[in-house]
Amino acid sequence: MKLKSGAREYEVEIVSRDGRTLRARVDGREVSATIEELGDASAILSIGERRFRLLGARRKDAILVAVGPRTFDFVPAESGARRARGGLAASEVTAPMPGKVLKVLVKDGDRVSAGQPLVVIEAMKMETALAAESDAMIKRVRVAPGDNIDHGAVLVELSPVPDSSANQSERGAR
Amino acid sequence: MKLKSGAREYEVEIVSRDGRTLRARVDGREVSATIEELGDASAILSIGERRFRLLGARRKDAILVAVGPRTFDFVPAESGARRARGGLAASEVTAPMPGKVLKVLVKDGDRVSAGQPLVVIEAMKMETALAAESDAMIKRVRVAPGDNIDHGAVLVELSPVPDSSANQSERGAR
Amino acid sequence: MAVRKLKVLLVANRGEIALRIIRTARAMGLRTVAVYSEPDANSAHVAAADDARLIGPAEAAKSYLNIAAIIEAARETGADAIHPGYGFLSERPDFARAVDASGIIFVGPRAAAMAQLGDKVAARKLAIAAGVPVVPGIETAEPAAARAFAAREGYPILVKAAAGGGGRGMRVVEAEAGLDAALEAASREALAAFGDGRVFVEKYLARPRHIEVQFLGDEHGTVITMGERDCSIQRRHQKIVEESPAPGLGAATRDAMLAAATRLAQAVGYTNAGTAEFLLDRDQAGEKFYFLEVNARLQVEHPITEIRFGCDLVAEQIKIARGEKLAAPGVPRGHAIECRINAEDAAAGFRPATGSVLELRVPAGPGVRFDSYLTRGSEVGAFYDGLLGKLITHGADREQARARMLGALDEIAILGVTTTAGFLRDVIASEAFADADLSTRFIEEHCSGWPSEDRAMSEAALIAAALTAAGALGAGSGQRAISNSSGETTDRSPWRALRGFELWRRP
Amino acid sequence: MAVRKLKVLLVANRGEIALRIIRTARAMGLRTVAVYSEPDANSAHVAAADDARLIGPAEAAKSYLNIAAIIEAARETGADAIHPGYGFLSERPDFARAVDASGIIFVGPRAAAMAQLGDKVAARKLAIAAGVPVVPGIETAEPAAARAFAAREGYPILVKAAAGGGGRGMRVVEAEAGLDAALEAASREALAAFGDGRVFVEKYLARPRHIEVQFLGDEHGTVITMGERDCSIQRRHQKIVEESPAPGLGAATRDAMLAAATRLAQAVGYTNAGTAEFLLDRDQAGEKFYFLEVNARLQVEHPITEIRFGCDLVAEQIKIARGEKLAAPGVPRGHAIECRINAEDAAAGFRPATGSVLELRVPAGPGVRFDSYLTRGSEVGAFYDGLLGKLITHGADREQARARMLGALDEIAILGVTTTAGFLRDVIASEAFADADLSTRFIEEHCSGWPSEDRAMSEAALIAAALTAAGALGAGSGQRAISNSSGETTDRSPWRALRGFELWRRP
Repeated sequence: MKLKSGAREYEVEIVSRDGRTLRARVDGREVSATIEELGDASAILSIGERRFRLLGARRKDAILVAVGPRTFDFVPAESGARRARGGLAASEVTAPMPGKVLKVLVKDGDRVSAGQPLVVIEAMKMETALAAESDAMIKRVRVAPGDNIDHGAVLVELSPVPDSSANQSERGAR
Repeated sequence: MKLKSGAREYEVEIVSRDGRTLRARVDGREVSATIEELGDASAILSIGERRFRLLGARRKDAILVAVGPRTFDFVPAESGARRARGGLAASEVTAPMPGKVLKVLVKDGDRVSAGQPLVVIEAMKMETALAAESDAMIKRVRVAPGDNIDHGAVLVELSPVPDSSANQSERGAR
Repeated sequence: MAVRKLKVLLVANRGEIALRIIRTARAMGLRTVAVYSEPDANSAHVAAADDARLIGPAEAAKSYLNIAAIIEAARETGADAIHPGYGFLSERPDFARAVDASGIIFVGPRAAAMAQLGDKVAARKLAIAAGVPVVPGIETAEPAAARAFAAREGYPILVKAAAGGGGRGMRVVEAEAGLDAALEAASREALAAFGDGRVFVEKYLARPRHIEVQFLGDEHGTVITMGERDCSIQRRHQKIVEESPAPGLGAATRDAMLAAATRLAQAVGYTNAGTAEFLLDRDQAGEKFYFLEVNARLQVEHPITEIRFGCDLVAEQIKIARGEKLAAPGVPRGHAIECRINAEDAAAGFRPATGSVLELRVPAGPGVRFDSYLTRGSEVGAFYDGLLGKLITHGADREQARARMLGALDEIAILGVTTTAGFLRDVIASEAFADADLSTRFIEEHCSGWPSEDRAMSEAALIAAALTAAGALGAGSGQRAISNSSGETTDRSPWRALRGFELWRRP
Repeated sequence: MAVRKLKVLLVANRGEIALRIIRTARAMGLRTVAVYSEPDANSAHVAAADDARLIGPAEAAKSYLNIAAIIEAARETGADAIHPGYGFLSERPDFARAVDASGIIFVGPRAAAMAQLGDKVAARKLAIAAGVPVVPGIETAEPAAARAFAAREGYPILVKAAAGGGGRGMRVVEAEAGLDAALEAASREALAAFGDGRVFVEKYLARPRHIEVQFLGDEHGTVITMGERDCSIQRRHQKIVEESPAPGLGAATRDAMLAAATRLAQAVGYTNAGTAEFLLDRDQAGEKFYFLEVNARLQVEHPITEIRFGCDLVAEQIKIARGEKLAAPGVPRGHAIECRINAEDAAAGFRPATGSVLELRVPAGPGVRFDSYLTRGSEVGAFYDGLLGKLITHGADREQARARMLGALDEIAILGVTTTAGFLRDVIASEAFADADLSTRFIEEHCSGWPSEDRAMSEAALIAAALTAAGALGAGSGQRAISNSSGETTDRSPWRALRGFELWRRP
């Protein structure tokens, strides 16, 4: 199965399991491990000398796993953030968490460059600036200061920078 | 619903619930309480000045509840231990837990009186004597010393004492 | 001994601290009252209390900062005292006054002392008067004056809120270009957090340690100190790892800090528990410490002091509030460390995280204490501070406490909301921490670029994801285990779900 | 300092003690190896260790008592030391010898000392020689001799196994009629439990307290004691509540007991951790104590000593096994209490209970430690001792420790296996315990007929049952809460299931 975590994509398949011996293919690499199930629905996975305690849970929008105290969120690659189009890392800027819009730093039609802050939101009393992941044009600003926003809400729509199609396709190819 | 815990029978119905106010009928008594659900699937039930933390779970053979650190096992009355017949508290003596039979103290056809030990079993390294709950005849002994027994296994079958039908019906009436 | 009756305690807070206060009050035989906002109706502190009152909707301003509603709840429930915990109203003199005015005991310092110490500008003056060294700075945020000060002292400079604490409304300004923006943002944050937008400016020390002193004062004029805590490891000026004693602190410096804290407390006739925070600077000349602020409340990290001194600071607060006389502090023992488990993504600049807790494994064992309100099913929203729990370990020495912390962090698993547990594990495991190379720049110096690439761990995570997708790991498999009472491992094995390697589908 | 290498530790035990030992070994930087029987494959101690080996089927005789399999597991995993925990092989000299013979370090006393102390008859002689008072008795169980002794001393008398401990193979004989049966049963139990059927007979003290002394000895001849523990509250001669210090114990008596323990340890050149158990009798003449036995192993209740002295006894054991020299004990602080949560039905004569854990809530908070191997889904079988966990609380004084214990017990909920938690709660809450009216007859004197009728509680239980039947409480409702990530309380509310009050049907 193809999984996406943040911007990165991975591919993983469980090839076989024979007793405690588990074989998997991770991004093309063969990985063999031993696994012990535990009574509390977690498991111990040993890869070489390393020993990891695994726990997993499914949520409608993601697969969550814990490896010891570390946690990882995965979404099926095909259901992740929209594919980059015309050099856009994403065609929208969405709210990473519920909160309130403090400031909108751009307006429709602006041209912005990668890393430029677009919107400042406040959540848990901390200010967070949301920046463009790539050069882009502001297609539409969908929020105003003071708006309360839910997790995942679209704040700004982006479109490709018109006169850069050449290096867009390059980007697309990367 | 009718519930049985050990030898005792109870009847309970949830009459209504309006917000946090809960009304129930317990063994004919009206009980009104307030209830707060908690995020961890438990609840706080207040009856008068008392405040109880409740937790519940269902198992194929019983309903288990915790009231604070105390726990209670209930079985639907109709599915509990067989009704007493002819003055017998039970028509069988069953294993209260998995273990091993150490001694059999009776043989088929013996007459035994209430409280008389019939079988000695060992579980968790402790000896436990299983006694007759009422006067009875030994219909059939189904185990021998050394047998490994599961929870609920029938060890001894009992039958009523022939010449006591009179006070049997009395008992039945009680 | 007690001069006034204190039988019913209302806890005007939420989360781990509300639960922790209720546990102590319960052990003292008090009746406890919780207050809660709508999203907290199912929260653990509500369950733990003897009585509970809804005080408003999610927004703190309408619930946990709603003075009228809280005092009304106290009246309704017959509470004769209110403990504010930390944060929220804990350092608001108007709240302390309103509580007094309602004839209810406020478990904390008097409003006057609180006001004096809570205003950083006034507190600075107080420190100077008490002969406690302060960091060079100016008591205004007027841009021109700030620019002039910065020109004189040189960048970086620090912009701080006059009110409150906890790093909110704080900004480091590296160069003149950022000055105006920083003043504005700090003021806005301060206004939002404390209802007071005043900020001021001071010299930013390059690589200081944050060391603070716990003190207690009673109504009879007694002031005692209970050692120091090193809280240098911070992100965004907020502490995430604390320990006591402060490793390698010179005995003379420690004594001077304890004495300075005592003078500060005496200068305002301080009652109840408080903390004097200092910055420690080290140069050729040796250790120098500067007054930072006094937090006129119970500190988040108070447990490391409790464990070392074998005391219960909340119990002490309640006894003081009853008018009892303080006993001499016990002899401290061993070393204690606290890690704050926050709902944040350490890999994304500690961005706040939210979610509901789907799976939870908590640590235990000798020398391990975990103060948390989390349960399976807990909802972590964006409304409040993201502190989920405090993991505290104790040892005969620092190394044992550190090793136990490492082991305890490895036992933690929280699924459903991203936490700092994994990050903290690497902090505690780092050579820099093992060597106690502590400064407020610890995170940027030693943890930038976290997490480092770890192929085996990524593989483990992906395999875990595949197993979870196949229903072979986690709640699903757990539920199978639980709904089945036969106990035969084969029956309980979720692996059958793997036959055919069904792929995960979105609902 | 260490005279021999100890890097990989195999723990030849299961349950809470295996987990507890692994946690300390891990904190000392050791690699840990667990061993397990088939039904324990999914158990917590297996998860916590760095490596694990299956050593046999459920029956202890073929797994946890299987010396060959355990030593083979140690060889396979490169273990250079074995910790036996308590119970199982911990007091078997043949095991200690076999471990030595394999060139592996045995973390415990030398086989010779163990043999001498493990044989109660020999230990009695030793005590007499060391000038330690003993209870009148005879070193045989020959029926005629036993009858004669009983006739001389009067009933009740006590029949005890010569080997082992923990109350197994022990019988109180109230009258001559029961004597033969008791001798037989005790001998049979002893044979089953310790592979040694010898029993002997002694005077049964009417209302004694059980007080024991923790001691440690190293290879350099040092013997230290770490105070006493009162373990008077027992059922079936097995401890269920322990505390330290022993309330109201005279200073002179305490000193005499500590000295007696030291003499006993020195008399056999004892190394590692051990406990000298005494019975305390009180009459007009004052306090008198009698030697009971020496347990040549770590005691179940060791944590209350650890907490008071701020030490880690398992770490001390490992250091001693390495050949290190003992440091002087720390100064004890405060009061500690332990409650043993057993899988037993206290309302049915503490009959062992079994089952799988469907729901679990564990206590926490200041001064609370819970050593347990339980997780949701744990299977509690009939194969082993029923100790599920040890709840330990600490306080500045006994009353604070007691109040914290009460609060912690109120936080526990274990569904799926009947436990003693509810019973212990009432013990701790009882006036008799609050007044420290302690004796080995505590349970029969104060808890007979438990539980007393409590109508409100019965009503709560029945309402809970009805709600559970309707899927409105517990795992069912919890799962709904968990499978739903929207977090809206209305969505999560299981109450809709109550519409129409569906009745529970058997599957």
